[in-house]
Amino acid sequence: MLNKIKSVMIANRGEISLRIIRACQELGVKSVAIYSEADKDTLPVKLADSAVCIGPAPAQASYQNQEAIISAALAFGVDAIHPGYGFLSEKADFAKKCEDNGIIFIGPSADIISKMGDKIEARKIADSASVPTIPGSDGAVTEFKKALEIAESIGFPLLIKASAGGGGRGMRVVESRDTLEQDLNEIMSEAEVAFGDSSVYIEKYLTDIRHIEVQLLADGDSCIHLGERDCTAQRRNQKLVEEAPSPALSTSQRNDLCQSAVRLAKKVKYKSAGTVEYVYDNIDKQFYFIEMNTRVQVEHPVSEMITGIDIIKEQIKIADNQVLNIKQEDIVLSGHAIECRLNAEDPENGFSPCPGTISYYRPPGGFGIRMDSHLESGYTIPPYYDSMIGKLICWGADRNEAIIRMTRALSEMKVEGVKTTAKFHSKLINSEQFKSGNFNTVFVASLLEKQH
Amino acid sequence: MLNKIKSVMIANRGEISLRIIRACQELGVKSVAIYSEADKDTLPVKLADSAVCIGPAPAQASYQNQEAIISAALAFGVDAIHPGYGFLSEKADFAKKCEDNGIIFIGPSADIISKMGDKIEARKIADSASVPTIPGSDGAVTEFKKALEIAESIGFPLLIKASAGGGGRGMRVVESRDTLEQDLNEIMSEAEVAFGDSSVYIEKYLTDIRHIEVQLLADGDSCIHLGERDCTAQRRNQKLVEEAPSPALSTSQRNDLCQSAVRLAKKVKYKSAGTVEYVYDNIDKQFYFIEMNTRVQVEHPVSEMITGIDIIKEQIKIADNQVLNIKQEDIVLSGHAIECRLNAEDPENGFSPCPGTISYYRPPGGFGIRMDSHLESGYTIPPYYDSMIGKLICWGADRNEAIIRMTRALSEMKVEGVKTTAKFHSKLINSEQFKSGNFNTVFVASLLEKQH
Amino acid sequence: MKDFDISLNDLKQLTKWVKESSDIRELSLSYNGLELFISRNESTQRSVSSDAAGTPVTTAPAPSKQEQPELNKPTIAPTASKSSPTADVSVAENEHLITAPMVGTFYMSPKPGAPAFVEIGQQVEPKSVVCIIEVMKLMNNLEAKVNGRVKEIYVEDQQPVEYGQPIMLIEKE
Amino acid sequence: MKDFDISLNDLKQLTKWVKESSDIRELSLSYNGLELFISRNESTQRSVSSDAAGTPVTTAPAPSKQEQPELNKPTIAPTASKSSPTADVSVAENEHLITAPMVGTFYMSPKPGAPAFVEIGQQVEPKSVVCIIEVMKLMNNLEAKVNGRVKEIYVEDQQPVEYGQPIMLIEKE
Repeated sequence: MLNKIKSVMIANRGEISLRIIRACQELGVKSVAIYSEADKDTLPVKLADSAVCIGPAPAQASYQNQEAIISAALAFGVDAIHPGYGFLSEKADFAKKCEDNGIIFIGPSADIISKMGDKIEARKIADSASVPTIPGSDGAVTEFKKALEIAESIGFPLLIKASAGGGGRGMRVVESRDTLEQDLNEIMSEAEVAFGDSSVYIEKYLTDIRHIEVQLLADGDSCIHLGERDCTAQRRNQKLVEEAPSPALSTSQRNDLCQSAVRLAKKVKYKSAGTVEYVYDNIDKQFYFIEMNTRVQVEHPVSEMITGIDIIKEQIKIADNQVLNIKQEDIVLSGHAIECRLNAEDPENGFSPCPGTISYYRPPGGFGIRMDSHLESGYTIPPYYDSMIGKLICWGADRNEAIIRMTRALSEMKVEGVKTTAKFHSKLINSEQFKSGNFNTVFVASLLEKQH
Repeated sequence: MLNKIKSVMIANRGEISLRIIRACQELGVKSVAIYSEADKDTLPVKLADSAVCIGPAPAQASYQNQEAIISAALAFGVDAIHPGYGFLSEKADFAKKCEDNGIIFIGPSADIISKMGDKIEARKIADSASVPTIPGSDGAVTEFKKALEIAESIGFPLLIKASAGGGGRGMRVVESRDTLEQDLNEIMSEAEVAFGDSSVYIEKYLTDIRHIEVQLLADGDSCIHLGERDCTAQRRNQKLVEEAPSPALSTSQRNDLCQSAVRLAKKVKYKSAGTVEYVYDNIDKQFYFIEMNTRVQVEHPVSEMITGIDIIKEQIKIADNQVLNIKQEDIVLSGHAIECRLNAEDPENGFSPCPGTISYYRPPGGFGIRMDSHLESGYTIPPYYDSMIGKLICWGADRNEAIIRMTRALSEMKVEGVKTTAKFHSKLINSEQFKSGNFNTVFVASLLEKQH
Repeated sequence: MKDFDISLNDLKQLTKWVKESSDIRELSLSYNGLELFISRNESTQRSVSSDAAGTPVTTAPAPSKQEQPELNKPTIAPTASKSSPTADVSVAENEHLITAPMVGTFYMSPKPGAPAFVEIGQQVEPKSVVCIIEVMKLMNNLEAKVNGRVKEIYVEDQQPVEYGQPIMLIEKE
Repeated sequence: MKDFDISLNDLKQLTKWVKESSDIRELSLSYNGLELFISRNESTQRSVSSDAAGTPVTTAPAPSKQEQPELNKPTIAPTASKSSPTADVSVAENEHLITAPMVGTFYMSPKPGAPAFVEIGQQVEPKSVVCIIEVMKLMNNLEAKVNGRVKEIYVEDQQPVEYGQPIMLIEKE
């Protein structure tokens, strides 16, 4: 089925390594897992067509060791490297090394990775593609009069940041017009004194937001979207629960959002799977671009479940230089999907990680259930990497069925020997606020507070 | 979510018991598993809200023991009984006993079960609903002249059966018109001598057929279909692989077929989930009704996977007297699904059953995979019941992807300690003939012959 | 201290016994300088020991049909694994355990309000009726089967019983 | 204290039994100065002994990039679980095992056609270069680190090696 890629080295571990191995096997491509000494007895190593030990346990010496991975790819003669997520997936220099060594990097070019990895550059591209960005000054403003003008045009509350500031210094939220002139005056003066530079950035200050992102597939020429995912349920900026479609968007908002993401990708002739991230302001019902992720994401299965599109297989086919053979009109969003990221963490104890041995593991099953996990009975979670033990994805004909099915699956699943976040997830998705669909990024924190 | 049914006793075992328990849990209904002494340590018993031992291992004394089950339902105070498939699922007298004891039988009424269980009666109903039946005489023909007339109108080859015959006696295939008069004459004379009754049935003799069935949901008033399933891959009349949609039907044929099934169900005011079975003649491209199954079938997940409808939940809601809230126009057939019935059998040794202990079990996973199974590591397959250890259902965007995904999943799955049909299934679905979609009910037998 | 002779064969027998006893997870033995420790996989022994299992269904009285009571709020969370009905009863040599020969409802007396067939401490003969199990409105008398004295009654009046569930213990005389 | 005679053969039998009994997870035995401890992985217990494991990746020569060879037809069936790189090498007290300090390609000689750095039986000193591991076109010399004699060379010239893979065994002198 593939032309150039006959073998893929998976430069990752855990569930995403397994996910990619499965995609390779379905594409008829040889899968070569890499593993650190800490991971030698894991499911990806067992299920891959072959496996190569690339270094000792610490990630810097193994999964983040670019030299070791490129060397392994060359020595073992693979055609392509899939970086998964995390580790080297958004390192432009690694993509460059692959390119330089004649290895296909399954992702966009090094050039696009670095362009999109630069927030200021990315915002400029977004602006040029008419993708809404958070209203604010185009860069630093030096003149008081100009700053006042911009601030008045943006509306309130707004955020003033000293250009030379950072880490919270030289930053002020302005709640209303009443204090604008004085605030602006003060912060510019202070900045002049403190940093010798009075210039400021001015930005709309968003207080009630959701996190919504759009999944894209692009072959460098055409680009389609697979709808959006809503990742608003976060704890300390860590996504906990993702779902699709977003319960916040109307059909026309969805269409606008997704079209804007496609415009952005087309602007840079994007070529791979990718995600455009937005904040959605619950108050003014507007979405604003924040960044583009140039890799496959943890939560990609949520989009797979509602579209039937295998994102990893499509991503590999694009890397094989194939033309996208799915048209936008072929994509039908069907039902609702929710993903819970299950971690070996103790929710009763500040979510502290609980590495250890899983004495017994029983995945949940049945209609609409997908458990992407590298767990097995007897598996020992090593202390070197993150604490995610798997992703439970549930599909339902509607959001309500998806929540109920997830609840059923969470209680059916059995992970013995370590503490997990399963019960916490069950509480979260069954909270009145989550069920209502009406919440923002602070919701999980307040849920946790209520419990104490 | 349910009105009358607050608790359901599941009068079955194994994977279907688990399937129904999951549906009950998602409906917020208390599930009560029954079990024989041989099944006490099984997954359904562990996962149900409660469980009742109803008798010793042999099925006659437990799962087929109507008195014990009704008594258990009364003593433990459940509102409804779900019979699953097999065992008591199509016993009209059991449904009657439930009705008489004020227990809701999750299935159609005893009256409909017995009506549809009578093949001659069912054929009459089919005829009256303009559902095609295999061309033949309407019952027994006594006069030679009349018989000749009917035979000539049906076409060749045809099958003549002495009314009083049976078990192969008094049966003859007539290949062409040349021998018709003589054959008919002979068989009628023979029947007169042998049974004292010369009357015969005459029927078109189908030599190249597929088995196709239509899944229905009906609430006694309205009725919808969930498309067809193709169960042509059989061995000795045992279904091995089922898929949906059928690779043999055109859209207009599919529509005709499904509409005919709906007509039949409406004719009898059918109320439950049900399946209308047909043979499809590869030669004349016509379908003919053979029987109606008034229960949920082993292969129902295949339809669930392409429609997103949870058939068991809908069936329970219908039993709760709820009006079907899905309209025919809401049903979209999406992608392709295949189910392999996995048995603990030795394909190298005439498919002889291999009961025993499963020392290690790893279900397959990933996108599009559903494993409905009651297996666990350490589970012992008792010798008392059938040898099915689970059903592996794979969904793909098209038939090709479903086959590839099934192949991948079959090899990923691990069942150690007993022999299984997994590898055989892999061979079957990857045979040129299966892949072509162009085969008939004899296909598996010839595939097996080729191997020897 | 008395010596006892441990041979490899003895060890083998011990380990064989561990292997066959499905509910042993760990065994450690220390004797005269000999130390043996065996630990088994959890996955294959999980649902074995009776005391570790959840409340047996047998002791959870289910509401009778007639009352149409509010059932336990249907929980999404499944119950713990069930122990076998006979799990928590041990029967000595001189005792006879009466178990339910069929699933149904247990009655201690011939009709509501009437005195119980037997009480604890009561003398019984083989033909003594000790209780009734109702199976689909059919009343089935259970007999003591032995000469003896009623030692324990495990089920309360009008409660449902599973097949094989311990009902009464008779001390043989 | 009574002695009992444990022979190596007895131990072998015991370990064989453990190997065959799929549910034994750990066994430890201590007797008269003899200590035996066996612990098995729960998940991997199916493929425990190194000889039972699949062909280690280490011995499966992968084609080099340049030749663009026909790779093994990509099979849908995954390979058996891999053994750890060091699984099949045992190192005695007086021996020194040289393992690959990084994943790369193994070269026995400084350039194609040149004589090998060392051969079996050859005397080496701590600073003797015994082979090269190529990592991204960078040639890394491996030294013997000890005084001794080359006893075994496990890898063939120009083959890829994993991190930690045994390369050479030096008998110390």
